[in-house]
Amino acid sequence: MSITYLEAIREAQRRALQENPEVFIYGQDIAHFGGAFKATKHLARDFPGRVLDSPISEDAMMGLAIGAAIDGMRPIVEMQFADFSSIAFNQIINQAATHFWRTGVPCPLVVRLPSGGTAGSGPFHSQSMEALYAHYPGLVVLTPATVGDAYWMLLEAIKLDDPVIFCEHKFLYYHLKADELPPESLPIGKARIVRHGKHASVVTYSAMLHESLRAADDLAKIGYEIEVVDLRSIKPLDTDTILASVARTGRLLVVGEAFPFGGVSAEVVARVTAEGFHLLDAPPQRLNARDTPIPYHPNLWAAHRPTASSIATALRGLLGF
Amino acid sequence: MSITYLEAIREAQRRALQENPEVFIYGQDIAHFGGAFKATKHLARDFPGRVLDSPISEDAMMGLAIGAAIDGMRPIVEMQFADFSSIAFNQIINQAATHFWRTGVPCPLVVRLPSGGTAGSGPFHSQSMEALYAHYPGLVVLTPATVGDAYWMLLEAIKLDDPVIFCEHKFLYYHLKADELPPESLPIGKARIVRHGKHASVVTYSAMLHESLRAADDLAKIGYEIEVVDLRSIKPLDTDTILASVARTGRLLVVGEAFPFGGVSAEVVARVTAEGFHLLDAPPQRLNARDTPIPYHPNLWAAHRPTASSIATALRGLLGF
Amino acid sequence: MPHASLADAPPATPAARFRQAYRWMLLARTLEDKIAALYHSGKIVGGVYLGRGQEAFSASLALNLRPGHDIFAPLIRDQAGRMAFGEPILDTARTYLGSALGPMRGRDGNIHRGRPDLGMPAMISHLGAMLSVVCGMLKARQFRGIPDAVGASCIGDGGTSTGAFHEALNLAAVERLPLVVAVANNQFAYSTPTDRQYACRDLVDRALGYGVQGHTVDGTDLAACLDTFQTAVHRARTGHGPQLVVGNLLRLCGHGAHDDGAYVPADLKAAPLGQDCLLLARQRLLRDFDASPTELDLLDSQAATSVQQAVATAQRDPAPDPTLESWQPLASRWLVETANSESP
Amino acid sequence: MPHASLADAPPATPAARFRQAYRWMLLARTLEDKIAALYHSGKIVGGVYLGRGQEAFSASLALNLRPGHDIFAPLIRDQAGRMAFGEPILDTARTYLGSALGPMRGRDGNIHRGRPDLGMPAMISHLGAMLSVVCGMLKARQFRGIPDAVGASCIGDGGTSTGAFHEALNLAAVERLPLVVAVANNQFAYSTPTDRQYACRDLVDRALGYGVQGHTVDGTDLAACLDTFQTAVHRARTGHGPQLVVGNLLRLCGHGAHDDGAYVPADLKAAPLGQDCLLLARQRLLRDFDASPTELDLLDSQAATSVQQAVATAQRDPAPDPTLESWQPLASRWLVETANSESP
Ligand SMILES: Cc1ncc(C[n+]2csc(CCOP(=O)(O)OP(=O)(O)O)c2C)c(N)n1
Ligand SMILES: Cc1ncc(C[n+]2csc(CCOP(=O)(O)OP(=O)(O)O)c2C)c(N)n1
Ligand SMILES: [Mg+2]
Ligand SMILES: [Mg+2]
Repeated sequence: MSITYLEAIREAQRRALQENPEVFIYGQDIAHFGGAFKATKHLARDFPGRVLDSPISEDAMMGLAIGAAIDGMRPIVEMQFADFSSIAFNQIINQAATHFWRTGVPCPLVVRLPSGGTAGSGPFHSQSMEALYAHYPGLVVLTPATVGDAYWMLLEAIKLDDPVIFCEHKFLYYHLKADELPPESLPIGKARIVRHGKHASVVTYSAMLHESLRAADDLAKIGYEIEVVDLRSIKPLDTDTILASVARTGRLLVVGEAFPFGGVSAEVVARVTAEGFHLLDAPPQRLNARDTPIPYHPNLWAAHRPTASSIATALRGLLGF
Repeated sequence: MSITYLEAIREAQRRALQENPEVFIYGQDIAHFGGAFKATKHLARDFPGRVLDSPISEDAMMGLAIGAAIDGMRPIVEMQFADFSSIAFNQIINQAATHFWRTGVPCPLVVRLPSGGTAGSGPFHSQSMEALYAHYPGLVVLTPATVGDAYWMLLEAIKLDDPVIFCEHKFLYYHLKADELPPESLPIGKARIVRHGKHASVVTYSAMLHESLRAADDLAKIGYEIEVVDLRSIKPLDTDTILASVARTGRLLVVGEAFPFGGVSAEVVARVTAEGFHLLDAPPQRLNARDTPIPYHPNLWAAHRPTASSIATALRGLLGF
Repeated sequence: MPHASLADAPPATPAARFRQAYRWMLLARTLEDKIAALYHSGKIVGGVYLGRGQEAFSASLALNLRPGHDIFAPLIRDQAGRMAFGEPILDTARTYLGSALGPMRGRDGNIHRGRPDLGMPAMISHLGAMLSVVCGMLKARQFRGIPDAVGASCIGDGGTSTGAFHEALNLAAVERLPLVVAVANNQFAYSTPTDRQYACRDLVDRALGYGVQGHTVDGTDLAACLDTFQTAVHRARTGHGPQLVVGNLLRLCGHGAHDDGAYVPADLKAAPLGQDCLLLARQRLLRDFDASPTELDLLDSQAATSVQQAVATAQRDPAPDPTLESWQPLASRWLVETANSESP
Repeated sequence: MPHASLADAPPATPAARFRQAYRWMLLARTLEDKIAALYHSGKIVGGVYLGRGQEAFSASLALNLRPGHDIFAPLIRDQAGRMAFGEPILDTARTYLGSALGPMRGRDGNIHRGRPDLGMPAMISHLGAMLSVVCGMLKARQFRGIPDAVGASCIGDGGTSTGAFHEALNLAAVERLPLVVAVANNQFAYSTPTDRQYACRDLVDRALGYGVQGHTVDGTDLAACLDTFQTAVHRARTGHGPQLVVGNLLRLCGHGAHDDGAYVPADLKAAPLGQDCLLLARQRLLRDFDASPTELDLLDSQAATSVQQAVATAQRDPAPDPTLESWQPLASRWLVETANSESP
């Protein structure tokens, strides 16, 4: 048996629907059709009335989920693409995120965002929006990079009493497979050392984990041992694990697929330099996408986001410092 | 004669309307009523048909401005509060910001955002949204902190061929006065050294400039000379001026009123540590608002955002390192 | 909350119903007059929004709901409806005065209050945003086996221009939810008159386009409001889907206590629309419902006493203390990083 | 663009007009069949969206506009309208094939193309978002002294559920803009049937609620489409405010070329709604407009040749070169920081 990242997301939803009558799923084309990416295939059939097609109304979809959440349910909203969550932005940051702090009543829901770039998807079907949601207080922001995390983190997200932004990477949907689901996983809020090393730390998440691992392979050929940290959870951010890694290696490169200004990579650098300045043997570096919209053409797209090769180049620069 | 920050914004709009027939203003209650803060008082009377009340439709207001901009006009949109721009978010980041890069046709417009906290304004009338807009490529993001900048930067913003997010601070509207408008100002994209010093650099912007200056006064009493840098422009960000200041002082504190995760302060720290690591004698620090919604009660609000006193405390920590 | 015996059992006769509504209207007016006075004397920080002229419309909606079973999502001019639905008068006083003991604990203020666990969500400022939240609460109640719970959501003429209004009403129609949307068309959105807000003949004409039932009512006429909402709520409760009720009236004050509303034309104030629903109801009580002036004066002084007590209590309440405050935005406390709770 | 002599002078007689529309429909169908074939053979990366079944509705709208004067904001199924408005066939081929020489230079793809300086904005994906942009372009033309320019914006049944649709249509009505909104009700939004999209009897019933004029038309009937849009555009142009035109038809393909549309029920395909407008128009040409089969076959082969030439040209075009690309999102180049243009 083998299971893809996408199937793990489907199975997590299936299990949540099975185990908890408070769970339902709302989104465009997710019922009979099973979703644009088939993340809910057969779920409407197997859980009648609990997997519902919505009108093209992201603001109201999100409002509905919030209302249901504060009234005792645990809704999952599927955005067809992360990019369309811009329409639900107000409900997410101002209604869901503030609800518990303002009223004391929890708002447990999960927004699934099919995120990140794939070749040919262009400016409006490729975005990584974790920085926006992490900036606003009151949201948990998750970015699973492995099949096991896709499964276990989604299950844990559904159990959390807070609104969770669940950034699934579309590139990993079909490309990433595992032989089986691991029996358990790290909890939300913990980063994972995916590869041990001593010369530099790459801190990354989501699809960039895999590019970073390839870059680490490359550098291993020329004798460098690169430690790779998968954040898993953007907010809360596991500063301790990052600092421990930097303590071992003295060098830090943060890699993200989002736009360069602000955001996750800047936050990681700012935390490490504030709390672990003395651990650093070289200036900490960031590698993000370029500061333009995400291009359609595969040639341009490949030059827009970080890749194994540009990560390796950045690492060589960092090591040569 | 004296002129307030708010009046400077009004006069800049008046002058732009006078000088350029392509300029018009669109927003809620801005015509006869002159705007919630009176930033357009008398402009509808003096420029008939060019200062228009809109329905409560931030998405469409922004779309209208974009359409007019790409068709040869130079619209100014007044959001009644920055916080409501969340409804126009999609049009701003996906339509305005991407237009020039995608099509080669410029989209010259200004979105005026009455931003930042004032006592009793609460979670939805106090937000500082510069981090969100700066994260997305294709926008210029400005945060004037002085009467002169409010005037000159708004005039320059209207002349720019790009969409500009103009963050005006509501606390400064009435509180900040100048004897007269300066005859000219630094261009957009340049930071300003507002106070020279040698022991530490505070990099800040908007209303936090004034809190920071007061903190610097405090520290002067105990013998420390604090350099204070006003960013003025968040995007583009004047890294050179920041680095030059850190080169002089060796210590960096970045102060912002926005939420702590990611954003402007993290970006400044990440740039300084990447490019000026060797200049730093102590770990660079950030001071932002707390990571909760912005509280209504003045007691809570005063403890939520940085103040002269908390900035001074942070500086003492930084200097004592 | 739901508290008052008043709110629990809907009175049997139209006369009793009318009288009950009048008492809520009166209490709301008395309270809001006091709140405005506190604002003008500098005792309230932030905005103050009054429901003057809208009490009949607001109270009538809430009186047709069942507290503890239904949902009521008030907006900025629904003091009367809030109380009729069971919100204690103390919630208002405490929230305006920033008491640490109020439902919002000083974290949010003025009209941004609610008790979502008791069926009254706490509005956010963004107009239109509460409608879909009510849809979600109704959906939850359907899932939880309470399909006859009705959800009412209030909005103004200006709020109908928001995309959120449209998406929610359309979604409610598609989901066939028992939603009642009460549009208080008070002729202005802040300073903006309706001709810069919409171009249709009547906002009720929107109903057809969503496939929902529309109702119009003279918002100055309490008896008409009571009847109309009775019909609308009943239709919603009995499976006829969303109901759109448009009340025509005039905002008899500025947008907020800071605004004198000088832009409201005199002829509008003098028109039938500009009549005071509270005054009209009082006259009607005297004329048609056997009320005596003495009795009504007694109600006045009872209302004044309640208000005075509530305000006095709230003023004695402790203010929130930032050093005791938990600066944690998440319900899952173990996920909150300590860094976040450090002082800025 | 505006290029074709075809597009410039509207033909005098209904017959000539019909024939002209037919040629654009045919060209669109031929081109899109080719694009779909290229997609299936792996030559096109990303999405492919076809207008099959919607050509009559789309072409009729654009043929009633004046290229160079009016505005046309197409959506994902408007290949026919785009060409009728003057978009060169090469723009389509180049954008789908990612040519560096196309209007989007490989930066954006497929249906996300336009020539905003020539009155045809380039759509973003977010449904509904183009309507208010057209409002703005119309407002600009009013300011610039071209008040009789009409702006047309296309949308689907699904897109009517967006808040953006509502805000823009309402704003257009308030501003009394000469906007024509063409709703192609093709019975599905991706896989979602209309009963999960709206609950009104007919989408045209929305018109009343905005105070705009509504029109309905059988989208399979070219002559009817031409007439309806002629009326609607004329009304808009002559100061009667926004016009809402709803065309009923069926999407005769999947949502995109990746989708077989298996969820479309057979009885819908067999219903009158499911007829192919192109086939119907061809039959009508033969029956009522003196066309001969030979002549129509000639049109077919002319269309095939144009398509082949355009595709061949686009395939020989250079692809965008990331090393030559200016990675600068701002028109004000001096403001772009060098850091941004460094390689990631
Ligand atoms: C989305 C949004 N935009 C702007 C505002 C600012 N605002 C608050 S109340 C108001 C006027 C509301 O008018 P209406 O809906 O008619 O309600 P009324 O005040 O008349 O009761 C405005 C513009 C807001 N709260 N939300
Ligand atoms: C705001 C938004 N949400 C979701 C999508 C994803 N999406 C693209 S096309 C489509 C269906 C559109 O249906 P309709 O408007 O009826 O147009 P049609 O495809 O039938 O021509 C959806 C859901 C989108 N583009 N924009
Ligand atoms: Mg109103
Ligand atoms: Mg459709």
